[in-house]
Amino acid sequence: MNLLPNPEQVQILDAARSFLSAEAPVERLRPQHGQIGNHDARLWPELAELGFLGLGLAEAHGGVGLGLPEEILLYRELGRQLISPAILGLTLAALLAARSDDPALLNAIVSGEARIGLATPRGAVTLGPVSSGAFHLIEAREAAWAVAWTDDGAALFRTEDFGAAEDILCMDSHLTLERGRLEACEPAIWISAADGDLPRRAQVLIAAYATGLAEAARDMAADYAKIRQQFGKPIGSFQAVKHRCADMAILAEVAWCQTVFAAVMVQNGGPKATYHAGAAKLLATDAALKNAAQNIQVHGAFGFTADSDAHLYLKRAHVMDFLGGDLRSQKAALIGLAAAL
Amino acid sequence: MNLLPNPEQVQILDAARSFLSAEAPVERLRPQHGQIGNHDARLWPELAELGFLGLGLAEAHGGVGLGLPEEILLYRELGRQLISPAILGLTLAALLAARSDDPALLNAIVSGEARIGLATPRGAVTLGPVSSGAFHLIEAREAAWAVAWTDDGAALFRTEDFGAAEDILCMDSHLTLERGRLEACEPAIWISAADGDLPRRAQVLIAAYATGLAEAARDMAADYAKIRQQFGKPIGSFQAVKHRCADMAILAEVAWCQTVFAAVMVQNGGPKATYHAGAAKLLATDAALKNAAQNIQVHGAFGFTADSDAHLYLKRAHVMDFLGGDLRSQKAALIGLAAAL
Amino acid sequence: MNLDFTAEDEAFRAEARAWLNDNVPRGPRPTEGQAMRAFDLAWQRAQYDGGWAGVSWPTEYGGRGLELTQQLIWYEEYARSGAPEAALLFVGMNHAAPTIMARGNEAQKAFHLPKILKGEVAWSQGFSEPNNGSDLAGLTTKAVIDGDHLVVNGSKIWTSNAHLSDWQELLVRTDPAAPKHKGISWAICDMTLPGIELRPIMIMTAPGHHHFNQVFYTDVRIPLANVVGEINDGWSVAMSTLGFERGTASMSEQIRYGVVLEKLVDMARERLGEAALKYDEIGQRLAQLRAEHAAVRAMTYMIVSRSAGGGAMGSEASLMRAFFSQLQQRTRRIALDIIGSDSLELPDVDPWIRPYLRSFSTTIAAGTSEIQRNIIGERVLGLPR
Amino acid sequence: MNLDFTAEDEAFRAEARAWLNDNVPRGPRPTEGQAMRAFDLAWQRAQYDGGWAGVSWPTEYGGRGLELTQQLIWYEEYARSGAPEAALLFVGMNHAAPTIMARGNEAQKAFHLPKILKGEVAWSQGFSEPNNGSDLAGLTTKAVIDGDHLVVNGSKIWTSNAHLSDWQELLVRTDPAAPKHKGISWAICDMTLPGIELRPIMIMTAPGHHHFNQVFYTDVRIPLANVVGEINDGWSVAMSTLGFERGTASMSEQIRYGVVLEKLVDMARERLGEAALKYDEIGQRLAQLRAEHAAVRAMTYMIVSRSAGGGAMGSEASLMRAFFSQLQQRTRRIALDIIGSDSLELPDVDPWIRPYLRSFSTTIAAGTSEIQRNIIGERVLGLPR
Repeated sequence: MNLLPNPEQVQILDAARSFLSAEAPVERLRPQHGQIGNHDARLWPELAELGFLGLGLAEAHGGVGLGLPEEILLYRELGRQLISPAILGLTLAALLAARSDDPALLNAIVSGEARIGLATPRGAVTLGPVSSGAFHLIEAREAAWAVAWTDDGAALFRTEDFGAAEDILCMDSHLTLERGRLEACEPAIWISAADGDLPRRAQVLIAAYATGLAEAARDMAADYAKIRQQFGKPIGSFQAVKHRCADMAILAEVAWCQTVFAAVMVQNGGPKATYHAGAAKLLATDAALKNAAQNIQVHGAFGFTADSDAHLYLKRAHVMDFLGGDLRSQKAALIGLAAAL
Repeated sequence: MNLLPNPEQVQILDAARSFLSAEAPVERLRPQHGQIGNHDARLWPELAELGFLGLGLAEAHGGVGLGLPEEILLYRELGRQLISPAILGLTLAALLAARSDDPALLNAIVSGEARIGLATPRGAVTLGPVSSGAFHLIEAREAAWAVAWTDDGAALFRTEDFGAAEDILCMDSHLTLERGRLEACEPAIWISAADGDLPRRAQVLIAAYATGLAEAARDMAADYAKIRQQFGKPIGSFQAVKHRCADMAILAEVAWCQTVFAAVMVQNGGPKATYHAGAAKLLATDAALKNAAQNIQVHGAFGFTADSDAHLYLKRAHVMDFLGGDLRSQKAALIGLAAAL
Repeated sequence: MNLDFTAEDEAFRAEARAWLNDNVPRGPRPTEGQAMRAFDLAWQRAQYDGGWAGVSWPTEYGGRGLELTQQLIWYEEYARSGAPEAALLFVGMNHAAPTIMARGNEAQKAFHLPKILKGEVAWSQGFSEPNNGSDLAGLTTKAVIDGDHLVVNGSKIWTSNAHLSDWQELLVRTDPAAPKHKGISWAICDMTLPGIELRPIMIMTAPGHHHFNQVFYTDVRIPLANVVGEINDGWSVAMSTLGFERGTASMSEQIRYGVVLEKLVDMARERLGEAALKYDEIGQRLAQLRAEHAAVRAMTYMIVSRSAGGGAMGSEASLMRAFFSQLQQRTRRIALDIIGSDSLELPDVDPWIRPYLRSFSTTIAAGTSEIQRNIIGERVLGLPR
Repeated sequence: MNLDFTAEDEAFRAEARAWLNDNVPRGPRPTEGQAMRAFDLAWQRAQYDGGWAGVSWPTEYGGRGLELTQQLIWYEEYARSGAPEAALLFVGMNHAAPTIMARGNEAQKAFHLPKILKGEVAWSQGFSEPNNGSDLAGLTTKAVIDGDHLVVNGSKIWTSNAHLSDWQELLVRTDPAAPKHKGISWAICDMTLPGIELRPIMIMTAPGHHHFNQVFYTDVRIPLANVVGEINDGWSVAMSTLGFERGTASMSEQIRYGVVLEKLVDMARERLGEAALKYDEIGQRLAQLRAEHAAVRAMTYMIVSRSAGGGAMGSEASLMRAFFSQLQQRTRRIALDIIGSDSLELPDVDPWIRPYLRSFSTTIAAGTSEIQRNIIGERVLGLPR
């Protein structure tokens, strides 16, 4: 038993961190007067080259042959750098393509050519071999495909399946958002939860990404508290600020430990994996939302401006909360499960 | 419009405060090694003489002819001094006796001779002209009568109606507690909610008492924070403690303002009285519970001992919460009402 | 203790209600820019023409000179009528004008007060500086006396709507050698003076939402005649302003929030069903919020009761401010849980998401919740500094 | 990253489970007094006889000398078996003995360690003083050297179970002139010595519940041979103890709480119905607690992973302690909401109300949550003091 990354995993982590901090600094999202949309898709080919788009895919499918533990190391860094959540579409679509033996699509994904958006339910939907319902399409405007999932399973659709999608400004304005609708539509690929653990994997990946958000907000607050002076000393020396930062550190640690635990459980399979994946998603999005809000407060008026990155973490945390079901529905699901002692 | 006490009301407040602080200091509850039960019934004749047992009764019924606004001033002080909640039995029984024209009982109450306990439902009960169900009897061991109430109305029973009551140690060990049961029992007096506003009055009186608890806990914490030194200065100069005390002050102010508002609304009658009485009960017991817990924390290890009075406020706050329905049921009731803007 | 309004008060309420009913602008208020400025000024002018401008202003300055109770009634009716906030005029009506009334000279009063009251001008506030937010008295923007002018150099920040304002209340350091509270002066700054430059600061609510500014002053020459109070006595002048700010002007906001909450209750009933709401975590939170908003009104009434007869707002008012600023955030937050995943959308007509994002400022502006709790601990409870 | 236990570990787990299954005392543990002492000593003796005493102790001192992973397995199985806490022996096993191992001399080790391990003696801790709780280094109980003895005068407080203990780890000030961390010594105090008097301190859980004591020392003569480490070097000796306390010994408590929570979930399902629980505020809170208790286990595993190979517990462990102390309170609190009005009762067999009341100590004992958050802010995040 060891929850720390092994040397190979540390290498992956280091590579992800150094690539992303060089190629995708958070400042890229801070143009002069606010911005709609982002250019993160330009990163996909480079991430592909580094193997990050096929981390969890078997080598036979063009992947690296690793699994969820390695993927969460990457996703934590993706969260820290606020990379477009469209990457989750790539990861999930690759798994779908691999399981349904679609080498052309697989190749397009693993090479970084494909664009895959996310389709997240607006209210109750039916997802299965025949699918219907209202969806939000996230980061799908320039994508040919979109991935959707519920507890029942995961599906890949053509974005045109969603009809005349309607553009809407997203609270997180660096993401494209559309409303779309499926009417008795057959997905290009459908894998039920019984046949594959994609929904659970999605939850753990979101948890890792959200942990990255929570950690970045914590670090941003602590760094500011060390340098910002009021009343002749750094604000971090005041207990009100110090304890606020300490609470952020606790939440981030809680989120990461549970995410690691869940990643290993899901990778190993077994009956408790659903429980731990749900707990991870719940704790990590909770940490991301709370830490983002606290970070704004620590920054004072500056935290309320678009000049600061503080709001970016808050908005992305809300997106992560709604992806795969918000805190309320996560809790409802978790209390319905058997104990996992 | 004026929510401050008028000169006559200030007189009542001053009289209550000076009598209670002289005759019923909180230290009376701090014997060497913990104590079961209390001797507050010895105060009833003196309180009667000062008119406090008939404050809200018409003069024709031997009372002072005032109302709920005056009674909450008294009850806040009763809460501060942790007077036995049996006093609520006296106040409610007097109203029941007055409305049913029972001069003998009325006289026994207003003179301070009678002992009246409280009967509070354990789960769902039927209260009405024929009443059934399981109850807790509080401070009823030496009483001939006990008052029970629900949203449907209020009733006076003989304590023997509850069968062979079973003694149980109360979490708040200064109160007697028994389990009892009514089996298709006719109360001595029954007044439905439609015929009288006793349940609402009870809620507001509990709110006032609970506000007194919240204020006493706040004052105890602030006083301690001024004198207790650690690291060479009073702990109240540390923000962690200072802000804790500030939050206690906010909660107590919230509770008192709403309680005063509710008392006037109930006294005036009208459709919004139920809403405001419920809000007062909810906020005041919430404040009492939170402030009591915070006060223990401010006192550190000392706060965890029976040598400190801190735990007394916590335990009494729980009793007040369960009297007339706990926070959970108060909230369920409040959200079901029409808006009161 | 009573909630009885006098016959006179009730008549006043009826009059206010009737006037508001007939005159409140029905279209949506533009949320920024010149359109917002024009809207707010026009609505102020309409109130002035109707005899309703400056309910708290003394009659000698053209105000209505209402007692606190009637001010309360006005703000209740104002909020219930759905009248717009007119936030652009807040500084002029509730900071600058009261300060000029209290400490200004006759020329300053005669020139500025009527313009403010009639909705001819907008004011902004030049107090906070990049390195001094919570610690206002540490400000460093420098002004030296040169003949009959102050020459100002430095920078202010978080000046709401400076880009839409004609005048500014400006705090400057006129004696750097004095103790920090003793070397400050309070000046009226014409925003068209040469040497003033603005840097717009966008806020987090939505892309391109311009609200704050940083203001740079380079050799800006303000006539000494525009100093309010004595040179170097500006701290005490500013404190009289802050006291007023925390007065009655926020009442309508407190009352308005009760209406906001009831919309949320209605939405929750529709989404979850009235019966299911009882023990649902959303229903339980809404019930708590209902009780808390009821208490905010009770606290407002209590503050008015305490202040009636001319007494100043006590430090107890700080309890309500601290409570309300957090309550606003809780109220705005629950909207997202009720709406669910459509919260990701920022629609053009947006009663919920932008206001939610905006609510992050309530525990920062006008004193962070940390500073407010210091004040409560020290001034209300007497805890040591 | 893996959760794979080796075959050896799994064999160890099976062995531990089997032994616990056969040997855990089945009757209820007395909650105080000599009966509790006898119970705890007997259970310790049984573990010793079975070869399970001192799982973390090195084999040279008669312990089992387990690697951290196997300690974790032992504590998991211990908690799942329902084995009693044996809190009376906590100080001896987890504070005093490790300190003596680290800093004691051979005579001290030979005399005390076997007695502790075999369940022959109970120890208490004489650290806190009436005026020094959070500020431990400010202690003032004085000891002067007189020949080959320390002569101790002063008072200690919050000494859990001093009335049931044979020995005490005692911190005294031996050089009042030195800086406060430099004049302290760590001594082994025989609780039967003349001049020691106890004042029982009752705790809030129930009437007459004796747990704490104040201990008065009047000219108590402790042989210099009982000083552990050097005279005036007691602060560093004490710090090594505290480090150990925060080690593995609390694992079983963390695991036990998961079991407690599941009892609450069962109670809630029974009272409210499984379907109704989903969006009920109680169900939502329980789900949050489930996730948090899962995380506590994950955090424990992470701490073990970080420390494996002999590394010290990092300051990250302080995150788990601060989190868990508050989580205990939240877990205990929800019991009352589930039980409803019967929470007013303190029955003789009481799995819920006394433990709830007792949980108020979790954010006070072993460093208040304020002190813990100072430590996190300063040592984990590097914020200034």
